[in-house]
Amino acid sequence: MSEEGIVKKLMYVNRKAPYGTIYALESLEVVLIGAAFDQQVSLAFVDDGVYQLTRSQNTDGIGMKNFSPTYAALGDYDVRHIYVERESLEARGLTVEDLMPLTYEDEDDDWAEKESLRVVDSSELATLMGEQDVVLSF
Amino acid sequence: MSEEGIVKKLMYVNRKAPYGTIYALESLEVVLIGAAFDQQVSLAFVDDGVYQLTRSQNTDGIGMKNFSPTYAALGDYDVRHIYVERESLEARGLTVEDLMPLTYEDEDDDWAEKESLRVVDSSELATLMGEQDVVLSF
Amino acid sequence: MKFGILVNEGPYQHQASDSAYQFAQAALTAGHEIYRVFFYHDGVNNGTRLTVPPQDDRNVVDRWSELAEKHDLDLVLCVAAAQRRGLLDADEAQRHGKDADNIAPGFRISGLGQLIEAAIQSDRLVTFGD
Amino acid sequence: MKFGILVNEGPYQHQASDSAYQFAQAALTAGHEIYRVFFYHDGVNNGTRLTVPPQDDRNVVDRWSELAEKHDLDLVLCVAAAQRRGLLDADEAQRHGKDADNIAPGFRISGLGQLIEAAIQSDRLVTFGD
Amino acid sequence: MSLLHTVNKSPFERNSLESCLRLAEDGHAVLLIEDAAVAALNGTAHTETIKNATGRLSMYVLGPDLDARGLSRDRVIDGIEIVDYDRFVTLTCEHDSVQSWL
Amino acid sequence: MSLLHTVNKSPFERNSLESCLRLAEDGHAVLLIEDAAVAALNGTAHTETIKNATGRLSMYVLGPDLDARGLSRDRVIDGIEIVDYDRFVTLTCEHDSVQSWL
Repeated sequence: MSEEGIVKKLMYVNRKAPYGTIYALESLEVVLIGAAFDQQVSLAFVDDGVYQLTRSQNTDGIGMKNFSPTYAALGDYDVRHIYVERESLEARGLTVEDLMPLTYEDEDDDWAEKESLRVVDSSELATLMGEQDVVLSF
Repeated sequence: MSEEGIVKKLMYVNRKAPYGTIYALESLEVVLIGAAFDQQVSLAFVDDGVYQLTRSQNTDGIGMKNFSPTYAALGDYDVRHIYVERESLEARGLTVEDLMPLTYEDEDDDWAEKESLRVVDSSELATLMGEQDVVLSF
Repeated sequence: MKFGILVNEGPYQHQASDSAYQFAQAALTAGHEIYRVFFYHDGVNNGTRLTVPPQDDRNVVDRWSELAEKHDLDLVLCVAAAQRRGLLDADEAQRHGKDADNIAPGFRISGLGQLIEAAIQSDRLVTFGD
Repeated sequence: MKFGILVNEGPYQHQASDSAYQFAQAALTAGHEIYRVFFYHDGVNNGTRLTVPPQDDRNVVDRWSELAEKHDLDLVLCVAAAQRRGLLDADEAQRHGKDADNIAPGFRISGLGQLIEAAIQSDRLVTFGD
Repeated sequence: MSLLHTVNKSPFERNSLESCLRLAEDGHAVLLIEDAAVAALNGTAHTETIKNATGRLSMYVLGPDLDARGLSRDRVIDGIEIVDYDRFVTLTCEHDSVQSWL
Repeated sequence: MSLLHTVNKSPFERNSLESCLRLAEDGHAVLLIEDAAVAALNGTAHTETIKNATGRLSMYVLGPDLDARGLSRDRVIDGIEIVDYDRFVTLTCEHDSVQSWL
């Protein structure tokens, strides 16, 4: 499903906590559909967006669907570049240990399991954002 | 239209700028309808809500209806207690001179025109809020 | 205790309607009365019968309709807010020359006075929004 | 220049749809092309033909329909977002056993792939939301 | 009179909790719901402010909203009571009025 | 590459302008639209931050959004250019990509 050979750098920026609003869930739905288009995809989690990746989400008490397991499946959709802003984590008292492990299997390296998630500081994330052809912000 | 003689202290709290969202306009619509119910009504403008009261709003360029003239008509609806938080004004570099004059005619004082709008500081507003039976927040 | 509940945002986009539903259920279970649930702003979108949510997710609209039927709740959509956003009952549709209506069972459309009345008649008004 | 426009909020509640409309008009006037306007999240609510806004206010939905007709615009509502929120065309209504549909002229319902496609095919994607 | 204030947005994203704390009187109660649950945690940039608030206000957080966001109940600031929806209802009864900071 | 960032919320209400300024690179452009127009004024609690930003970013504000909110164009911070929708379109063309801080 590449579009006449056009390959763009496409970043999804997630800045909102899950469940309070639907943006996190519907952003994920775009990412899953978008994975079929063979673009250079990355995801960034900034500000309250980092709460989307916390472990042990349990929505039984609010009667909503827990969609957090889907993040772990992103590797199967060939989404391999997931950036989390260090400053956002720190302001919230979170570390990478509080987040779900996100990995993919590298077919060029005997299907070794590798980390998709990388914590980057603001300046590195700024550089990455500045290199994008398209930024979809949720 | 008093409800079986019940008279409550009812405050409308407006915290959002106009036009970016509809809350300011639809809050005003509640106030106008509510005026028929003979309750002890007051309005508070806090945070970005103070922008609702600026003079010279002109919406020609954004193609939306300018509803700001309606605030000046609140006196005719017997809405006489309009509080603006001083700290919110100051943080935004605004003074009462930047706001529309809001008045009512006092039938107990030979229909003299009197100010409805009063600038109060946070502690006074906190006291007023604490005395309400119902707070409607927009 | 008699509660009034105000819901200011539509289904799914914001948690407001979910929180209001959980609160309403807990209040009813505790034996309290709900005088009225008033839907204002985008909250009127909770009253459409045309939603088709995913199978594995809750049905926000049906849930309200069912709660209303079970407890004889008064679910009111503000008419002015509803007209702006395309929520109509059969009468409203006819009056405005529209060829369809979309209101869900258990909801009715009425004026803002119903909100003021709920604020006056209820012991507590609890608001859920954005 | 070829533009894609993404609208993430419904009519009236947020300025997003108004800003997007003003931007689209300015782009078309300047001779640019609009590849697609995609409506996502509550943005799908811009596509209902059942709104009855006050006489003295703009009609957000009609304005889009008219702009689409004049400039042959492609206005697409995301199907998943639309189903959650109760926006249906005749086919969707039939498929899901609903007794009414509410989509406005000039809008069509399609998948999220249409958003990705717009992002790829447009020279610039401009998003308006909350 | 004593009011119950509800706040539903993260203090990292919006100013509603800040405004609530500025305008709530001593002895009032504040209940954190929905995305505001994140404000109840230790170790954040807002912890100090919230801790101070517990000295003059009764602070509560809705447990189901903590759980949904994967926020461990063990990390909740001392002095903030974790409540469920039943207790939310009781809190509204125990106070004279409810103010929602939207 | 140079990006055009758009921000549509008041910095008094939300953190989106702050995040935009943190993550926009030197030489990028920032356009304030809708409620973010209030950030363009002199004499506010955010003026100093915005003034500093004009040193490394090209800053713009949408005039029609100033006018709607009764914000006098005379009060706009020096170094912020007031633009109309036509110029908004031109700005998107002049930059390689547009990032909306929602």
